[in-house]
Amino acid sequence: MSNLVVPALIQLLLFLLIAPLVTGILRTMKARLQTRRGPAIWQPYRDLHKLLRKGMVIPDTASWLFSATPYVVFLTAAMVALMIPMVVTVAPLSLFGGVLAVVYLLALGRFFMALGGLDAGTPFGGLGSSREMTISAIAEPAMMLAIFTVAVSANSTNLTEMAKFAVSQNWRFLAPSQILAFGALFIVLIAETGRIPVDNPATHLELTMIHEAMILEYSGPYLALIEWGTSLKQLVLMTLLVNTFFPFGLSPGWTAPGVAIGLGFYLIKLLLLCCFIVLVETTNAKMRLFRVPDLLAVAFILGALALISTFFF
Amino acid sequence: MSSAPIDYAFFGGLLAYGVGALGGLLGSGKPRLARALCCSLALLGGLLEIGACGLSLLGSVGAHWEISAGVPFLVYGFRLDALSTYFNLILSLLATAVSIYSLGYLRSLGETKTVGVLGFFYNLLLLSLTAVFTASNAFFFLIAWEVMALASYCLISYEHRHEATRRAGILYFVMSHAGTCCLWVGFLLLTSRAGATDFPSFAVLAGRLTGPWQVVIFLLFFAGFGVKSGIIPLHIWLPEAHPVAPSNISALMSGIVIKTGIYGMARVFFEFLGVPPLWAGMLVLIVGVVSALLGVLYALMEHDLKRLLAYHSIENIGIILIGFGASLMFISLNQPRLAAIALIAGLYHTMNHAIFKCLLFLGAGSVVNAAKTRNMEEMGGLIRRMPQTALGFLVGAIAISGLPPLNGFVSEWLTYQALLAGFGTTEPLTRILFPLAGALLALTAALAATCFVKAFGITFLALPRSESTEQAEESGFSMLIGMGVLALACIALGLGAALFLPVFDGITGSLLNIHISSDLITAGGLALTSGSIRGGTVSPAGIAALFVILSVFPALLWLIWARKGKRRVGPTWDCGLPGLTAENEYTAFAFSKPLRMIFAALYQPQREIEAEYEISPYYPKAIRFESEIEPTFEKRLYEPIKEFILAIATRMRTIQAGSIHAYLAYIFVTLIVLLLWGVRS
Amino acid sequence: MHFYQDPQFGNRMLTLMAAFVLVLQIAMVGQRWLITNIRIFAAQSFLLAGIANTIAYFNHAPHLYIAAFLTLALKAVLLPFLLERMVKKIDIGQEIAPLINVPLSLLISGGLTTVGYVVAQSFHRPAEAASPASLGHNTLAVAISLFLIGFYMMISRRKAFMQVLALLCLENGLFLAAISLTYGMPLIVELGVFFDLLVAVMVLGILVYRIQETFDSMDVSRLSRLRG
Amino acid sequence: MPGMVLFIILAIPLAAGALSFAARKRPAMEAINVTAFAVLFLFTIVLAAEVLRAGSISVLNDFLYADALSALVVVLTAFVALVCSIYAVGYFRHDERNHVFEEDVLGSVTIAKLRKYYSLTPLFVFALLMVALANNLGVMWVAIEATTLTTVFLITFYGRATSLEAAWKYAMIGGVGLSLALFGTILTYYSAYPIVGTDSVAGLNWSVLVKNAAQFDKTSMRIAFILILLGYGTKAGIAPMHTWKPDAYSEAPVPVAAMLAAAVLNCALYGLIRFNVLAAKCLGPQFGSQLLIFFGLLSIGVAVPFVLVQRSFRRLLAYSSIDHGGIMILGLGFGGAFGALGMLLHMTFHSVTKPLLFFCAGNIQQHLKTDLFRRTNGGLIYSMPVSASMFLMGTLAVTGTAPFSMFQSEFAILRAGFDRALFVPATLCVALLAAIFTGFLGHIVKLVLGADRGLPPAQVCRWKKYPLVGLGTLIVILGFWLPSPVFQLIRNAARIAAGEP
Repeated sequence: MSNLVVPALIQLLLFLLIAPLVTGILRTMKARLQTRRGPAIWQPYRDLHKLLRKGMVIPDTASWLFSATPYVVFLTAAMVALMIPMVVTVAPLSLFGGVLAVVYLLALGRFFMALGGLDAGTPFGGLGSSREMTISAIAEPAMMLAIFTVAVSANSTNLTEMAKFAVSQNWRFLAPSQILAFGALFIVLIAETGRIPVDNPATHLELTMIHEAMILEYSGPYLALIEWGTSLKQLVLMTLLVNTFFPFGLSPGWTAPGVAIGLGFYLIKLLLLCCFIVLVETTNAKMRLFRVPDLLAVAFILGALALISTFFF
Repeated sequence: MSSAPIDYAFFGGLLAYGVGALGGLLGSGKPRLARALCCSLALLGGLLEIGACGLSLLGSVGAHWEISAGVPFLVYGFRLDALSTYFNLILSLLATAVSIYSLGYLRSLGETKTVGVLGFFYNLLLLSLTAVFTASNAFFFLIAWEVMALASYCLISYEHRHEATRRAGILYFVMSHAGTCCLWVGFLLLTSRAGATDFPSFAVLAGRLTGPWQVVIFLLFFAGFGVKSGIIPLHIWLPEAHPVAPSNISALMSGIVIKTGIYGMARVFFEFLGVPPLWAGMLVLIVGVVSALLGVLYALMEHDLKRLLAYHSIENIGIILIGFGASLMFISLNQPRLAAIALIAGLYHTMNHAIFKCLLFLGAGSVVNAAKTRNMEEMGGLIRRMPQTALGFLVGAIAISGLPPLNGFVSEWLTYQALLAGFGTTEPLTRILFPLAGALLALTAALAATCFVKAFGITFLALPRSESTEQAEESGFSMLIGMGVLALACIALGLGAALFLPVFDGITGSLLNIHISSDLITAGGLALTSGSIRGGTVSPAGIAALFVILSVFPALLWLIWARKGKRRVGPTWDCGLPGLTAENEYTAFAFSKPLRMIFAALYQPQREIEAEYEISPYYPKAIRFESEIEPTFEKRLYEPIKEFILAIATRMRTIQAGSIHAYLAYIFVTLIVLLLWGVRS
Repeated sequence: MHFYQDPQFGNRMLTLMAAFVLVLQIAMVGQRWLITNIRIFAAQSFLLAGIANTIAYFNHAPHLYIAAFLTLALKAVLLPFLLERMVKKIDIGQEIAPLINVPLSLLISGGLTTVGYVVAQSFHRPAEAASPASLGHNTLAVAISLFLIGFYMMISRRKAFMQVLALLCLENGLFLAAISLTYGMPLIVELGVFFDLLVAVMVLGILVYRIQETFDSMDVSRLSRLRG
Repeated sequence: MPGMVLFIILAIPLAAGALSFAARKRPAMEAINVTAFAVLFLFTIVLAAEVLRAGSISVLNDFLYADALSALVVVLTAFVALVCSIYAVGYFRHDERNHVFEEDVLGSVTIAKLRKYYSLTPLFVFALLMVALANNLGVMWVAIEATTLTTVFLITFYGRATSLEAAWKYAMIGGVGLSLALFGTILTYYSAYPIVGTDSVAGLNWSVLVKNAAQFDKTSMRIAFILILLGYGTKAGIAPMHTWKPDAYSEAPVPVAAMLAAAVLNCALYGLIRFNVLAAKCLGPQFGSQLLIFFGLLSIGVAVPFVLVQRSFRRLLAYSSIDHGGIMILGLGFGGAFGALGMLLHMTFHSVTKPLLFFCAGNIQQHLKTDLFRRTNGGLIYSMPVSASMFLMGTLAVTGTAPFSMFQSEFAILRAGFDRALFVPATLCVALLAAIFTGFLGHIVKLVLGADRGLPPAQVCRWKKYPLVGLGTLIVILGFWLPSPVFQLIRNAARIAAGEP
């Protein structure tokens, strides 16, 4: 156990620092693509700093659940961060939970966030929770199929084993099952993190917001914790996507040089993924809410094809 | 009967239930005495049974007793083998919790004279359930099975003043009786093959069962036990019967009475059938997946709290059957290790579901009792008025949605591992079935989470939507203890999963003769593993510990910055309206609107809107909105059959049309036909 | 020996009398007057007594004489007298159209006779065809058809009174079967059967009288309010 | 002298009949009847004990003969007669109080009516006992004919137009049926004649016939069995000869209906068992069981539509007893060790359960003044707690739900069916029983349960309540425990019915 504490701390710090950065990068890239100047990439850090020190308004109808939600959202995201191989194939706490635990911990966070939304008693909270839960429910099978594809080839749901297996195979990412699984998981990433085609993160327009509606009533430190948690969750999903399908650069052990090289490769891969996401966001308009299930059905079909294709290739 | 402590415990428990039942009858005049007597004796019985099961688990597995009653083929045979002990343990756990809860709950039912009758049937139900789980011969099993159905029927139609309760009661008893007839024929087939009615001789027979026998016996028992456990095509009685019963009874029914079907299936499929054909396992798996998915989809559309929970029982039975189906398929593909994992997943989920469903129904019972209504649309804001009940309900909700670190997650994780391992099998067809089942199981779990966000959110959070909910106050002390015990059990079974697994060694030993619980535990009992060396691992205890450790960081943030910030409690943002009222809140119906749109093909929703207005339609005085989804099974399957049978019956009634000439003609024709037939042969 | 001791002559007489009984039965099916029906029944009973005597005489079965005398006294004299007195009291002579018209009924009676013969054939025991004991065998076929036609008459008659009469014809068929097969049942059984017959006719008579009172007509098809 | 008990058993009902005919006042008649039947019941128990000890008793050189089977039927008949006579006292007092007889069509005074009941019933019981005790099959036929004749006037007791109609159908169909049976008896005598040969009474004695049944003439025995099955089947109410039963049971006064349903059914089946033993020995078991299974299933099948869609609960009970007649015939048809045992167990339990149902129906009909479902709107359990709950329990018992004893006998019968690999008839029987359970439960629950309709609570007098409670507790006890001497008697009777020596 003792040799886990240091890597865990390192990985946790790395995640906590990079998460707001990635949100910042995405926001500025999108602005630049839309020929706007956009805020600096470390704007999210300033927001968090400001929010942490501001005063807080708790709705009078809210119960203890309203104030527990931010902590749960943040902690589940942080916990999942420790279970994912980031820079080193060995994720510090992969013993505590494999990919199933990751999916269900994220579900726990979402469960509490939805309840927090309902607790305020406003229609927006209810609207947000209902849509969030519905979309994530529809996305679940597609995500599970994609994960099964990867887990089956490594015949284990333990992320470290999956990463080790992926590293040992070269040109693995060109196998059709991997490509299809990547496609499915990418669509699920878009749906889960509330990117453009599914939900517009920047707007407060009642008709379109899903994720924003739930956290409408939060302010001050609670809002900071939730924002941080959400960006952590976004980074976790992106890391999962990146490290399982393009595992090169993951260092075998927790040695200082290995971590440094791993970090370098990891940041490059993240940057490429951010470009791809921003590209998708700007070229698509937001879908009507009842078109989203069709998109997720596509993801499900991709996942199923990926799984079947593991037979033949 | 050897005088080992286990005999005293087991028969002491039965005696306690019996005396409790008599106490109920004798005290039917004085409700207070009857209530105290029944519940305390039921509690005593439950505790004694827990003792008996404990003793049986620790040492003397396979203890059995015979009591004959004059007629030669009627022998009251009890047997506490591994499977019976496990189910009896679940039963006695629930009996203890529900008895404690009933002490308070029956007081709130008011001073009606018939509390004694309720007590009588409650104890009779517990007695018959213990007999069902421990019966060791087919005849006594069928008698205990029918006594259980009879007691449940009387408990369901306890408030028989309402028409809906009576109809639900009749529907329940008729379908349960039809199921029993399937079992009756099945057991008779087994008896005719084995020559005797006791279970050990059926087990010996298992090896020699040939193809067609095996298929017929499998289908009969699957239908018979399926009716009782509420699998999809045979489930229509469950959402009718459980909500109308008094809440402590519906908790017991959803918790353990439908598990008798699961016990039956486990006993027959794994002990009496020998090696089943592959399609049998597939059928159970497919029915499991369909039951799970449709169960949760119909639950989402309910806004009667207890009906919602009843539909969820169907969903969880589906998950258990996925475990059983996978196990059967592994047996026919002769992979005993994987079969053992799948069986353990199924049985573990049986225990988990029994506990959190009972917790949820007890919580719902308190809520319905306090708010005087079952309709969620009239509830709300109860978390302030009933904080402890709300906490209990929340624990149950998290457990049933399969979220870590509670017990629902552990058994679903085991089911996933079994399905994943299933993907490795060589059979091309099954390679597809397992992951598909896994994906649909994931969809079910996510929809269950959505449903319980709706149930918990609408019932407990924000503002109360009716005055009766306004004056709701916290449930009695004993009710809270009852729920507390179950909530603690949920947490214990979740975190201490690794410690609980050795319990299954006895069962997998006797059914599949393989002991693998040691392979499922690693890291000194902290984490569960899926059995293969590099298999996935999970550690609910670790996750909980991590929660505590990581919460240091937000606490740190709080200390550095947020301590100085002001905390104000203000009104929620109401877009400039004159203050938020209960009408603005989201309703359960609205919450499930997106899913109703997405799954419209299944629901076929219909709605009508009537607006009353004087001058122009744009300024309506009052709008009435009504919408309901189509009960497909009742409309498509059961109504046509009922109409068809009644039509035939009415047409056949003309043979008694009153004319004596016709009556004599019947005899005359029969005489002539028989004479000619008699002469010819 | 005299002609009347010759078994051949006995056999011929028996078949002749049995044939006459069958003809009377079919005649009864064919016509509608109540009084004539009763008289036909009396004639039939008289012939039956004759058959019984003949068999008793040739097979030396003493208890058959008692049975023959009872048939004569009861069925040929006493019952017809009682029935006629009742018909005069209710003074309904004419039977309304029966359920099935007469020509079809006759056809059916023919059919039933063939059935009687088919069933009787299967009883044929070649071993003892010629011995005197089998004297009455060919009357079995007549007995069975008598029984079946009586049963058919019960079905096709509307009047309660006629149904009672049909029941009596049925009993005649049975009596003929008994004497032809085993030269009559044991005596005590014969007495029991006659006693039951007498009580049955009295009970049914009272019932017919009560029906006449309540429904002021003996039409049985009126009795059809109990359904389902 | 062991045979004396036979004479006493037959003498008591005759004496009771004569005495109550002579009695002037109602209480005297009631007292005579109840005490007579009580003493009769005791003597039948003495007879059963002796038969258990000595195997079989006979007197008047085998004219009266009692073996285990007849002892069982005699005990059951006496028990039903006793219970019905106790109930009849309360029943007719209630009728008298509501002056049901005044509007009687013929205007005869109440005492004449009651005298008719109290004198005819002992005769009826005498005839029933005679059936069971007569060794000579011809005398048995005469006794069954006597039961029909004695009950015709009991059915027209109320003198309504419909009860006249029911009596007429009962008499006519009964008459035809019994003439068929007589024909069968004649043919049996004919097929036994060359072997037995004696002209004396012994020629038709069952004890003599059963010894050398193997050499009887095959074809005539086959026709004889068919005729007997149709004849005694009519008295037992087997389909298609069952049509008189619903009318007779719904029109007769309840005690008479109970006696008809339980006692006459037992005696008719007793006759059938006697001939079935002979036929099985002569023709082999196959021929008889084919017919019995067919008619058994037909009876249960015919009862189903009338139980599912039914207007009156009195007629519902009639169809239930047709259904149980069918089950017993099916049991006899399946044969084997369990078949006969199951059938006789079923006969015993049926004779206990059916009267309870009729008494509850009687109480309810007298309270609500109707037996039509549409005129009752439920909630009876509030105005008549004892009768209504007993009615519900009786329904569960009679439809064969498990804790009650009927389930055990049905289990034995079906086990016999399955042991002989007759899967289709046995499974069909289970399905039909389930349908009957559905119909029965649906109707009775609508009648008994439901909101309190505010009916005045019925003052059910002691005489009507004690039989209910007594029978109810007996049924519950029988569900779990059967006293061993009773089971001994049933097992010996089953051995005789199955044809072993």
